[in-house]
Amino acid sequence: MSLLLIQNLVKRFGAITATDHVSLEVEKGEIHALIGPNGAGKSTLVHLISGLLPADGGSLQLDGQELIHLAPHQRVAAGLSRCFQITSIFPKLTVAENLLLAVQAHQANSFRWFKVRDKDAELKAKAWELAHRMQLESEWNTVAGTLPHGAQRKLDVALAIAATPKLLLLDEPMAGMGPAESEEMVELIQQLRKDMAILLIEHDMDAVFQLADRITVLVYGKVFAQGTAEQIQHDPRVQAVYLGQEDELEKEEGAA
Amino acid sequence: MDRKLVNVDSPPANPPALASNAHARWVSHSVLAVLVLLLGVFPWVAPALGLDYYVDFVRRMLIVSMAALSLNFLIGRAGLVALGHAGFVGVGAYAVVAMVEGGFSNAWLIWLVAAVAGMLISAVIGLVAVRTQGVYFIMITLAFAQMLYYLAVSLRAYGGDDGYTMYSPLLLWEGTDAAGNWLFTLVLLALAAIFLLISRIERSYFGRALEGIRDNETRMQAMGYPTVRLKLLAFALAGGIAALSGALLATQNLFVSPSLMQWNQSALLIVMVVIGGIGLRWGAPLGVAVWLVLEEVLKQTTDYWHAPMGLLLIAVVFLAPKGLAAFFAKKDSAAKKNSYQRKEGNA
Amino acid sequence: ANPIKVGVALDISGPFAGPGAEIKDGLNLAAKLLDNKLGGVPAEFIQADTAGNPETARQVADRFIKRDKVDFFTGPVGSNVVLAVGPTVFGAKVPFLSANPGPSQLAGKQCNPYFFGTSYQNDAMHEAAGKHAADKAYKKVVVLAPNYPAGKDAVNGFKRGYQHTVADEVYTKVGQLDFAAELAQLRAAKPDAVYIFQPGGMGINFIKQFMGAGLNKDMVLISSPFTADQDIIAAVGEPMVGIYNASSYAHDLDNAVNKQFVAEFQKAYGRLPTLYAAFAYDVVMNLNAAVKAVGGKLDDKAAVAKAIKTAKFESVRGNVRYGNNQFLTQDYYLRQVVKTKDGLITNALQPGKIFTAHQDSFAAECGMK
Amino acid sequence: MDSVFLVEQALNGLGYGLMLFLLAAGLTLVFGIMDTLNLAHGALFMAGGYVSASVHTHSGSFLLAIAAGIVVTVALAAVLEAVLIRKLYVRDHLSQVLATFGVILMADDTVKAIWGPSPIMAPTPAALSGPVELFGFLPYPSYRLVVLAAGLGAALALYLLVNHTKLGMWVRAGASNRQMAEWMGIRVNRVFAIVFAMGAALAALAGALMAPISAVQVGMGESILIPALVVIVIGGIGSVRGALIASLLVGLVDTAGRALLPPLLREVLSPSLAADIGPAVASIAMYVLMAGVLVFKPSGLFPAKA
Amino acid sequence: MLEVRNIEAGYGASQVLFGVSLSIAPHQVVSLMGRNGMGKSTTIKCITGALPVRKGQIFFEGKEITNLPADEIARRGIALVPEGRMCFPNLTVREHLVAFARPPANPQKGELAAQAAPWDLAKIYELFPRLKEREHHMGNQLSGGEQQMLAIGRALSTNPKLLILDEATEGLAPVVREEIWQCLWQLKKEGQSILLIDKYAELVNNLCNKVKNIEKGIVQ
Ligand SMILES: Nc1ncnc2c1ncn2[C@@H]1O[C@H](COP(=O)(O)OP(=O)(O)OP(=O)(O)O)[C@@H](O)[C@H]1O
Ligand SMILES: Nc1ncnc2c1ncn2[C@@H]1O[C@H](COP(=O)(O)OP(=O)(O)OP(=O)(O)O)[C@@H](O)[C@H]1O
Ligand SMILES: [Mg+2]
Ligand SMILES: [Mg+2]
Repeated sequence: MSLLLIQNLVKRFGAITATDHVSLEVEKGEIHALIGPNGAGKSTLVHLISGLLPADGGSLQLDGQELIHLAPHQRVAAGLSRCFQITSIFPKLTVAENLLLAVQAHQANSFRWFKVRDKDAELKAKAWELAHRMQLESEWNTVAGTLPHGAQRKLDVALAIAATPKLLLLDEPMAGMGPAESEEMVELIQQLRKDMAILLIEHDMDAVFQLADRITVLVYGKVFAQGTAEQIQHDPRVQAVYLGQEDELEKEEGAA
Repeated sequence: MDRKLVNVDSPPANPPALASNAHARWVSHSVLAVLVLLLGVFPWVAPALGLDYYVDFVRRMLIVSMAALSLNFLIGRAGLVALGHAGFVGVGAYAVVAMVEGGFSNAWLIWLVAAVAGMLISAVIGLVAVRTQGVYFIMITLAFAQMLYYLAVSLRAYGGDDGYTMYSPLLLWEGTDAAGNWLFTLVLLALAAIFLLISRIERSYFGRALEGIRDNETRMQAMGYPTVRLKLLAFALAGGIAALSGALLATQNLFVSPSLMQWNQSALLIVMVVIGGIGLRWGAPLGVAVWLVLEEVLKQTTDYWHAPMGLLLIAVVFLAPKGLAAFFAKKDSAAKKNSYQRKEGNA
Repeated sequence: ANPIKVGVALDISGPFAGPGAEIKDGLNLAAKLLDNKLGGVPAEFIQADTAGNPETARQVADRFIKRDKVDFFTGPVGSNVVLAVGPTVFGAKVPFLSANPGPSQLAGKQCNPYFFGTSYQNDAMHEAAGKHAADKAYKKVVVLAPNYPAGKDAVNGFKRGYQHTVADEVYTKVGQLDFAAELAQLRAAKPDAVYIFQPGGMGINFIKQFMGAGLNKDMVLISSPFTADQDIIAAVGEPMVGIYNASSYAHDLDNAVNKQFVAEFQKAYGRLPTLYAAFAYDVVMNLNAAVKAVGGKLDDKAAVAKAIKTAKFESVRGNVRYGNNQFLTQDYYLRQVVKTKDGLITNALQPGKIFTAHQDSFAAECGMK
Repeated sequence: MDSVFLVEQALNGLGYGLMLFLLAAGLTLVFGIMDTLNLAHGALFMAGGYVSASVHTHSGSFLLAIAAGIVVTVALAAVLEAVLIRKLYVRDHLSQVLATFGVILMADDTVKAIWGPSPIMAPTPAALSGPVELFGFLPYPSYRLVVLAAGLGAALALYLLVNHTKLGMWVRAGASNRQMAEWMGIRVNRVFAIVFAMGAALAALAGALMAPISAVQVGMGESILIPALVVIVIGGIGSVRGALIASLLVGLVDTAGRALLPPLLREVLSPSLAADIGPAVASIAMYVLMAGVLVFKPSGLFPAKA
Repeated sequence: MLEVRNIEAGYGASQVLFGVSLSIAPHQVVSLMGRNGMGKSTTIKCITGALPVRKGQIFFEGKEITNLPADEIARRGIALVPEGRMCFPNLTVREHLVAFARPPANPQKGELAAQAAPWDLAKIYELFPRLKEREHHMGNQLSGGEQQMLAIGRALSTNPKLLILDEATEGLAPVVREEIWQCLWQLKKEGQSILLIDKYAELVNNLCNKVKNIEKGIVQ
């Protein structure tokens, strides 16, 4: 049975139905891409899955466990973790403190009000491991807010995977990254898939087609198409509403 | 470029040390020790120096500092700007009244009850309050404090607006009143203990989590923190400490009146904390000391004592934006991350 | 010898800054006339601001006693302040002559050899007003007071004097701004008379809005003397004309002491004195007489207290004397706000007395003889 | 309690509500829209009250008094803005509270030094001193009608200014993201100065209009500050419509609490107990309402910034 | 029309720009390329007056604009689509597009600029129909991409002499990206001067008259 099972999920913002009876499944170990025009409801869907927005209807199961009525932190405990479209870290804290917070959420009881956190060698080791994995060691004591954009994105991902989730939700991880950084991010995601399934939102098609096993296309909040990377890539309807014909464009421009 | 983004190999052992302010902490603790010693002997020598009035003055300063400490914890660590803290001070004070009316006189028991009462009531209020953000939180805490105030005003049994006078001091134990130098010493020790406790909590798992909530609550939720419950605990804790200070105040004055809970008392607490320095270990006591001493002095020199105080506030805002304590706490990395940040508008 | 010290806890700022200033002026005038001597001994009046806050007042009292070692205490405007500082002052056996409020507690069960109701007993003014309403045989009377102890005392006092049941008791918010709702209730109730106790700004708000609603045509407005004295008149003006109020002092009382006081006061401050100023003046005169009586020897506290109680002093209220509870028994008069032919708006003493040598109704509960 | 009485009380409630809005109007602009927590707003209110009251007593002309009150207050506000507030826009709310609290302290002492501690005379314009018959059966203070009209006027003007003028858009933009607004070519400082002056003018107007029906005394500013903040918060910070509706709500609830609650309680409780509880409840009604609203809508009735 | 003479700048202690020079002639489209964190956005912050220039000078249309206030520079005709969109959360889409609108500055006769219809609400909605659908949404009620479109529309509404786009196609669906590129081509034809930062090297190279590379905060 599938890892994540979404059925008829609905979210309305006043007149708009941002998520319109969306149903989709994510299998264990797969990278499932979620693409679609701007405003199709991709981020909204991620908010719904992670619980930061309350759904107006539908069901949401992880490993058979119903999550729809759980608070965000309970969903994390259940094995869901996410990144944000707009980088969301702790800009005033150092990288180390950022990572420690992320690790602490799962490795320790945050209601312990007497024991000094920073003395916890285990936590520190875990945080350090994360920093190493993301090649952020050199920035260990840097204040996160002053990191370059790319590094901040990496930190954002690190905060999410600290939970060692069953399913990772990535909302446009390549956003604001140059080609080089994008490549690296692709590589990172390839690494991560060994440990967790991933639901990936991305407008960088090269990345999507490199990574995704299956793709769901959202349009106006509805599931518009679903299938393997190849199927979607060559689906004329999808090309019309979303992919377009970049190669053609370049020809034309070359001419111009 | 051959630089790889991800290392798969296991990391080099023992991570580098974290940025820490151990030194600043050591300094502040020694300062504390010295102060406690100096203040500890003060009441015993004061009469000889003809300063016995100032014993009560200093004791009041200590008690207010206690409330301010808890407020500074709330604002500086959890980012919860509570404009109703005097309400909880009042709860503590009236808890004493209630106990005395009920025929109790054992100070320890009464103080305990007061602190617990403060915790419970602030927990209940917190259930509603901590779900709101920013100015809404400020105003809802104010609202509840005002409710408590008007409740006290119309409580006939406890004197209402006239206040309630206790004619015999509480007892520490048989034959020893909770008054005079004994009370002074107790208050001093209690304050020192709470000071240490709070700076300890700030470094605990709980304290760090609060810090995270202060800086980016949504992220904390998404990382799996029960943010509401964490904030609630902080709120209740602060409420309890405030109530305790209120109980001690009542014990000292043997008099309680609603004016204790007026909204401008809450505002004054915030003012003192900000003067001293939000999120700074010594912010609260310093702010309280500066404010009360100035008030005492100015009041005796001129009828128009408000104006200079006002000038002081403006001066602090521009000359010491991080509070007076920041001057001493340069190295204290806590200073770097203080202050209740206004949310930037952009989406 | 070192000078006599009088601790004066004033309302220089805060809600009662107005009355506070009156009291200050009354004291200073008296002091000036006695060229800063009490019973011939040089005296020093140490003044401090309580901002009308009981906690602050306690600290002030504390300082007066512990640091300045004052021989006498006076000054506060609010009952709650008097009750707050009481224990501290009495504990140090420092005579406390109240220039304004006389809380029922201190007149009755908790009466104290070191407290003196040199001014009046809170309820008495309201009792007098009630008596007046009864004399006028107003059938239907509504009373209106803020919802705090002094307000409740006022209502009870009035009812005691009125002796019939009042048609309605309306309790308002402390510091209320808008009275439209209450005024509507009054219009609906159509009473013969309405009695209000609304100290400070509340009174001003009420009277302005009462007149604005034109209710003065339908019912008689009787107010406590505090809401109908010079300071309030100065703030409200024309609309005040016609209001009745009962008081134990009036600036046009016909006795030599008062004539001199009023003249001096007008000379010094260019306005008519209020009852606050008058009572403050009396406090100093009372002290003066007492110190003279003990020949300036203030060490025997009990003797001093006794002297304050017994020493005959020249009161602006004519002949007054302390009762067993050390509150003054005095006469109460009816005043009405009028516009004199030269356009001055002020209180005019009405013929006759409401009470003569009236002793407040708590004296009986007081243990002292 | 007959229906006429109820109608009248309802009107009183709405009336009080509009009065509250008038008091809150300026603050809605400065706090709600410019996101600057200016406690000194109360001081400006007081300035308007004192100046117009004195001018009125001396000149006898009410209109002149209002004009003078507004002009002087706006002048003061301009100075205040230039030397202090301007530097506070970019600071967090706490700094703003601290500094403007300082201004209050200084203002109160200044007023006391000039006009003395006692309340001062603020006459009602003779023409408006009496009541008028509303709908033939309801005598209503004619001056109040002026206040209500002013309240409505302020509401309308504010709504248009904030939501339908470029100035309104610029100030909202500048408040939410100063840098970006400047990048779009907006002189944010100038825009804010203008809007702050408008806020001051509204404060002064409120002060001038309230003077004849309330006490003009030191500290009159603080007493209106809390209710003003409350209605803004209930309405949703930054929403003029919200502030108006909240004002009316508070007005109605408060009046109902004072006029209808005591008799009801007397039906069910012993008179003395009713006399105790009734007013107590009435005095906290406003706060209960706010708490209640924030429980269900944590950012007010009409959250402007979703 | 824009002339940057090796400027230096940084944030507090950390210097980021160590001498950046570039010039844009009228009707030219110039691009600044470089890895993350090299100082592209910083350079733009300097040009637009958001970050003090520590050394060097900047000229616009012959007049020096070094360290002028940001709003002054904007009113001289430089419009920016900033990194991270920065839409106003409390303004509606429509308000974004009308509040700051300015008519084109004195289109000289015979100039290419004169032929182009000036940017107004209609023309912008034509470019981004999506925005018309969301006309009454608040800035923070838009999807990332919608915000990006809005940011571009907002800049165009001022009919700038120089348009600066910092990663303007970021987070846009491929189709929309195409449209934007076509729009850029269109603007170029209309003679709009543009300074462009974008990661799609190929497309950039096709479009731009000049591509400058920034390495460690230096541009020759
Ligand atoms: N808070 C909100 N209130 C009202 N409408 C909203 C809100 N948030 C999002 N929307 C609308 O819901 C729709 C879906 O938004 P969403 O952010 O999910 O799009 P998206 O698929 O992530 O687009 P993009 O790829 O550009 O990020 C958009 O049309 C947006 O206008
Ligand atoms: N506010 C800031 N405070 C301190 N350092 C900063 C700040 N903003 C940027 N920096 C640093 O300045 C350097 C250049 O930043 P800049 O944003 O100009 O790079 P960029 O070329 O635009 O990269 P990107 O492609 O990610 O936008 C980076 O190393 C970054 O860490
Ligand atoms: Mg999105
Ligand atoms: Mg950049």
